[in-house]
Amino acid sequence: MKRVAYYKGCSLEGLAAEYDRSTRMVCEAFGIELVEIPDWNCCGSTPAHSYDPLLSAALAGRNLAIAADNGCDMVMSPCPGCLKSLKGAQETCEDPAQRKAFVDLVGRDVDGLKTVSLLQLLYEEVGPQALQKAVRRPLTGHVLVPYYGCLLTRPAEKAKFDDPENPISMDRLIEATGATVPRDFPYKTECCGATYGVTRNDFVGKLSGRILDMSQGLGAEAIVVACPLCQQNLDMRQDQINKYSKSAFHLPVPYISQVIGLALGIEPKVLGLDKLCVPADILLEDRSGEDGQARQPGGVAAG
Amino acid sequence: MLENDRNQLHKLVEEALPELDMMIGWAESCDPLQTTPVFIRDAKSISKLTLGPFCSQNLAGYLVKPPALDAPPKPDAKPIGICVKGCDSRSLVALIQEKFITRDRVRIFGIPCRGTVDFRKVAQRVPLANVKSATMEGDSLVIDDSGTPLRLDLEEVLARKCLGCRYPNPVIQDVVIGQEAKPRSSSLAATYRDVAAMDAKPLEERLAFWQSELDRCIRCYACRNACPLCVCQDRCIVETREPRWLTQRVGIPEKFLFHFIHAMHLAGRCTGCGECERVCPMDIPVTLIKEKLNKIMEEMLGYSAGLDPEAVPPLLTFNPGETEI
Amino acid sequence: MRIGVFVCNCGTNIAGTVDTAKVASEALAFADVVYATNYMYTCSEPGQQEIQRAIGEYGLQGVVVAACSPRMHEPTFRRAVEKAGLNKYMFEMANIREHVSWIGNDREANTRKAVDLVRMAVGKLRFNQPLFSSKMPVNKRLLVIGGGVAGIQAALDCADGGVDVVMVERKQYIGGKMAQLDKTFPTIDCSSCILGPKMVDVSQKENITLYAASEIESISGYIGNFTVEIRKKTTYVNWDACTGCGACMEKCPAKKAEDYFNEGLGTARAINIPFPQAIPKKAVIDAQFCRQLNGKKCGVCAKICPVKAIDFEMKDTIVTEKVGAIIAATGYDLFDHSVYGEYGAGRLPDVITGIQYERILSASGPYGGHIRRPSDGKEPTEIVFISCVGSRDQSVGRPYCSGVCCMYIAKQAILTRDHLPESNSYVFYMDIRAPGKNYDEFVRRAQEEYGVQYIRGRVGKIYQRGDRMVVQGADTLLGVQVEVEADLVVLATGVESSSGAGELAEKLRISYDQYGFYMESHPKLRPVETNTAGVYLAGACQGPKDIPSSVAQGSAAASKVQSLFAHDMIETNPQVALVNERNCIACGKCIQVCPFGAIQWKELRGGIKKAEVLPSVCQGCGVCNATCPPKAVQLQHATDNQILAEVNELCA
Amino acid sequence: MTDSSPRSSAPADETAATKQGIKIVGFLCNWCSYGGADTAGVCRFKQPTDLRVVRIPCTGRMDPLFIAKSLIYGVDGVLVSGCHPRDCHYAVGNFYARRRMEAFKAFLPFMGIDTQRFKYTWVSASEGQQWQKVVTEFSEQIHRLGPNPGVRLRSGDNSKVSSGLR
Repeated sequence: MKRVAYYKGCSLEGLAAEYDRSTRMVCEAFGIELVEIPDWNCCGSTPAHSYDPLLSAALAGRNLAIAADNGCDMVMSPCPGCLKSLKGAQETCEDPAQRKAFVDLVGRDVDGLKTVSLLQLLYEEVGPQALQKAVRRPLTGHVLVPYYGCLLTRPAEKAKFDDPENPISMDRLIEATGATVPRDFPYKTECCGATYGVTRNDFVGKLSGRILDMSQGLGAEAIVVACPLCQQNLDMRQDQINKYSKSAFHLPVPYISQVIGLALGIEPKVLGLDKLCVPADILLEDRSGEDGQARQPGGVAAG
Repeated sequence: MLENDRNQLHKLVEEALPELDMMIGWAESCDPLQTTPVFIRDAKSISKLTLGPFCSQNLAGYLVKPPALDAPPKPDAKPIGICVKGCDSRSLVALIQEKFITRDRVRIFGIPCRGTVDFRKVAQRVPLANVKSATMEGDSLVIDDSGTPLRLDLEEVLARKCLGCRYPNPVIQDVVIGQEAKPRSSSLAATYRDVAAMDAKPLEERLAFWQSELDRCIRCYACRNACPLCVCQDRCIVETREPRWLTQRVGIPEKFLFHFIHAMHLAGRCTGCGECERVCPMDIPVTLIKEKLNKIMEEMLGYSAGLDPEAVPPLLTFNPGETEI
Repeated sequence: MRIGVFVCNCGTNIAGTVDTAKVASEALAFADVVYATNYMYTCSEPGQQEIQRAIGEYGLQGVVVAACSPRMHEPTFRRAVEKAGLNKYMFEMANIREHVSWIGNDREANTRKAVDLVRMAVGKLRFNQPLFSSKMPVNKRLLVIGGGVAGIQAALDCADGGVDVVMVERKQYIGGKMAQLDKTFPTIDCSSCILGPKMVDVSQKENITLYAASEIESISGYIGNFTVEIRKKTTYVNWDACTGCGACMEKCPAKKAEDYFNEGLGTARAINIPFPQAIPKKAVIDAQFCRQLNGKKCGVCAKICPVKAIDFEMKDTIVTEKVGAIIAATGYDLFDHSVYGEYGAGRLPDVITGIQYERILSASGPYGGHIRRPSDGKEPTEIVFISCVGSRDQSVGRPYCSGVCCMYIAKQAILTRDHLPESNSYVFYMDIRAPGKNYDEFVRRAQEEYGVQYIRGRVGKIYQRGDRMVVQGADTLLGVQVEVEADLVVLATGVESSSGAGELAEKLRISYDQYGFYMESHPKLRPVETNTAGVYLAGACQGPKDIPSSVAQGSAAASKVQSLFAHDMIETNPQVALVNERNCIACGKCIQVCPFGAIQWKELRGGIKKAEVLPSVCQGCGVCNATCPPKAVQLQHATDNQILAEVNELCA
Repeated sequence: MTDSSPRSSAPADETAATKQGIKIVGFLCNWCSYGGADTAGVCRFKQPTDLRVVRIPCTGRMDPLFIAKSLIYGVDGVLVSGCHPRDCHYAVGNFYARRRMEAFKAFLPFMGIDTQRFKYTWVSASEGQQWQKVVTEFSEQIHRLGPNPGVRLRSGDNSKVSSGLR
């Protein structure tokens, strides 16, 4: 019964509630006890560390300290942004120059804690074989494209997970659910436009548009993500992208936890599948008969 | 018990003497608390040989002092008989290691040792002038000082080097006389107890200690001459003008440097036989200096001197692999 | 003793932060110093004459020059004082430039330090003794390690000069990397037209002994008398019998052997002669792929070989050669680009290296000179070159510029346009490095006459799209992101030290930098010599360089060797150990510790033994001097008295 | 940060060495560390001025007694530097030195001489930056320790200190 401290983060309370709910369900299914960090606070994301890095480190550090006080040696955060802050706090604590200031603010050191993303937790603690055995409703016949985004495996020396340029962990998990993954999806770790969705919406149009186009070109029915911000750009802003690039993409963007949840036979509503902007009903079709054909990477460049 | 050891020695030497060039041993001397080295060539003086806690000299030194060194033994020369206690035998091994003598040059009479008496410790309990005779009875020393006989426990008057002795039994011998002796210490810590005590002191206190001790040194070089491994004798750099390492100026720096030179030249070679401290007329604990280097050699390189005739003293060789020191 | 002190201003290099006049005046106050002055440029001709004049006029018995590092001008000043009739070892230098003036601006402290250093030098000088070098015969044979163009040039120059040369080459053929090239810049003349005749000369000259497919096992000895053990690796073919007819190659059933010469583009037979002009033109069996040697029954080559040269039982043999000098010309290797995930980490078949593209362009290459893509053999129309792959990149530990990539990219782009007139070539570059004669004009021609599109920016990602590749990069001049759909991508992989360079350096006892390039004695004063006397460097083993420089260094090293061999005897270094027999106690410790076995016993009357140093074998390391308890053995010019004198000056 | 101020009021019988500021003697091997110091100079890497270099052919030439004599007679710091192990111009000189220096460094404090006044290290001819770092750090360490008191007795302080070993 693996006990893991669970740092939800603000986006999983708001826009990405379905990511939170599906994460809990999947972890429970695999017997991973998620101990939500009591009285957790903001992870010291961009607004904090652009103002004062030590403040950001201390904010994230406080969460780690509470997790450590609760006897957990591993902290999982589904949101890559929060994970970056948590790892930043550990680094500040280990840096001899700032260690004293950090420990004074947080009250203790946070050495020895292992901080992981949901993807890393599922891949390393559960693993494709265990997932394949636990599948109830295999997603055979569905073609899904794994989109990692820029933070899950980078920077390599800090993330220490999978290959920064060509990760395969999500590919294996999706294949374990029975779905088909195209042989080579080059935009696995290309930028989706991130926070530019607010200020320079055209960037998201071009960058996320390119990802949607390549996915459609590969015959994918959906793009699987593991980051609330990528999901927001690809899913919520899909119609803005269609307006910008005069295209007609209609690709659902479920979270990896939702896809795995479906395969485990968990009810779509419980997984919050209905909360996705682009409806993901296509995933519910039972195509156990035919085998999904992913077309070769080709197709015309968008816009 | 001491008596039949002595007779056994006499009998063995009697048998061996014809084949030997000479027999080096200890004989009683004018001072009941000390013996004197004796060089026996004819049978009638064999009876002079004695054993016991007063035989404190390390006879190995006589094999390499200059006269012997300058004229290497003729090929057909007869071997030299020599009595060696545990620590003396390690000096023999060291001499063999450094090829000052060859193994077949010596006929070794190994004497398991129960510790040697330090006459200074006796002097603290009874004025030396009054001591008429001293004999061993069991584990105690009976002193006749023309008053009531004084019975002293041997442990109280042992030489400092014997308190932490790990090798009372000879490590190399042709024949052994008497029963095995039990080592007084089997651990590194016990043997180097005094060194550890000194290491525990703060730096200033150690400096003050050595300043006052070495201030009393008169540079008589008795310690150097008594040391079996110090073979340079009159060519020693503390006395020669070429090269000019040390002047004859009387000052603490010069005395410090002399003892540094003696210690560093023995680093990795000294077997802790304690001769230098025994002969020092000013009661300076000079062996302590060499013991510190011996401790360093054991801890750093896992090497203790004078045990393996084939081994090479550590500072005369190297090991590319040891990156950790 | 009458000592003269000469404090050099070295222009402002020293005088800038050291009060040289004050140093000279304080030096005059030292005991034994009878003349002291400061001079603008002491190492200049007038400066040296000033020293010589002072020696005569003041009857100086010793000279101290306070100037730059003795590693730089000690030989210069020693010659100067020697001309004035003073033994050149009655001379000391105080380094008040590299160790004083250049490392601090505190004039008062610098001056005080300079005075101390002069006082130390004078202190040491008082104990200096005149030393005289003895003569030693030179074995006028040269060992060249490495058969690349630099090694070949050095070997041929020396052989023409009448020197016996032994060449050792690790591969089965000589010619090194240049043999793999099709054309060379900037004249685009064909590589084998330049190299071929030279390779033939090497094989035909009587006084060159070639050991191909051989490596250096061990090297001992010293300048003039090296003993070299060479390991002749087994080729399973008796080269004396083999005529190079190639019959075995046709019939050999193992067709999938690795083709090292063509950089893995094609496949080769297990028994192989890498290319038609190979010297020596002899077959070699690759034990990894040969069926017979891997336990299966075969032996086809042995059956059909007309001269029965095949011998499956052949073993390595060790040959010993005695030589007087060694030239290391071991060349370079190319950077392994698979560490770059952005360029596909070696997974994309049509992302190839510059040397592979050179083989594709070459008529003797795997595709007979037709440019085709390794993946499907189609002729590419869009070709992208990427420069600085594994060069100028700290993150992969290669911060240096490899110097040749910009030029060979331009060359290959021009050749591409010749082979495929309708093709388009793009070059992603950071800066164009074309410093040689006609080099920049050459690149300019590539841009203007051959329409090669130079894009100033790095490439961020290469990925497969359909059967083509998308090269995503930046164009920093236009300030935009650029995408190029390419059929073929050529990575200009950078130069790095050849594998095994470190082990060979330890055998040669020469030092090398953290990238494995050999350290020259001085970049400007002695560029082709090393700190080990008798060992010289040539070519890319000393650092990345192009063919013209490598050939020039080959000739330079050859001239150094020939000047060494111009005399029958060479002077031994008098800074060797010497035993004062009166103090020697024959303890043998010096003999035990001497790393070079340069000390032996000397029998005196009455069988008394003393140690004795062989001046020709002693290298002057001083370990014996540090070990000798009575200090009977003294390393001349670095005796205890001299070192103690310097220390005493600091304590006084 | 050069400390050229005269030393604190040293007892009367201190010799002239004390009035000249901190003095560190550096025994540098000619092939590597002396070359490294030259490289540091050529690259103008600033360094404190307390170091005085004595050029020796190899660290193998280093008799620990040179260090003993220096520290006993009042030099404030001793720095020994040679080629990295395996890079020695004489192949094994620095291997011999490594054992002798390490043994001597452990022996010094026993005699009451602060072992922080002696440092040995390996710097190659191309490591100018590393040499600057070594010299700067060691000079600061010696400045923190202050002038070397040496082993002379303070005048008039001949009180007997019992060896406590009898």
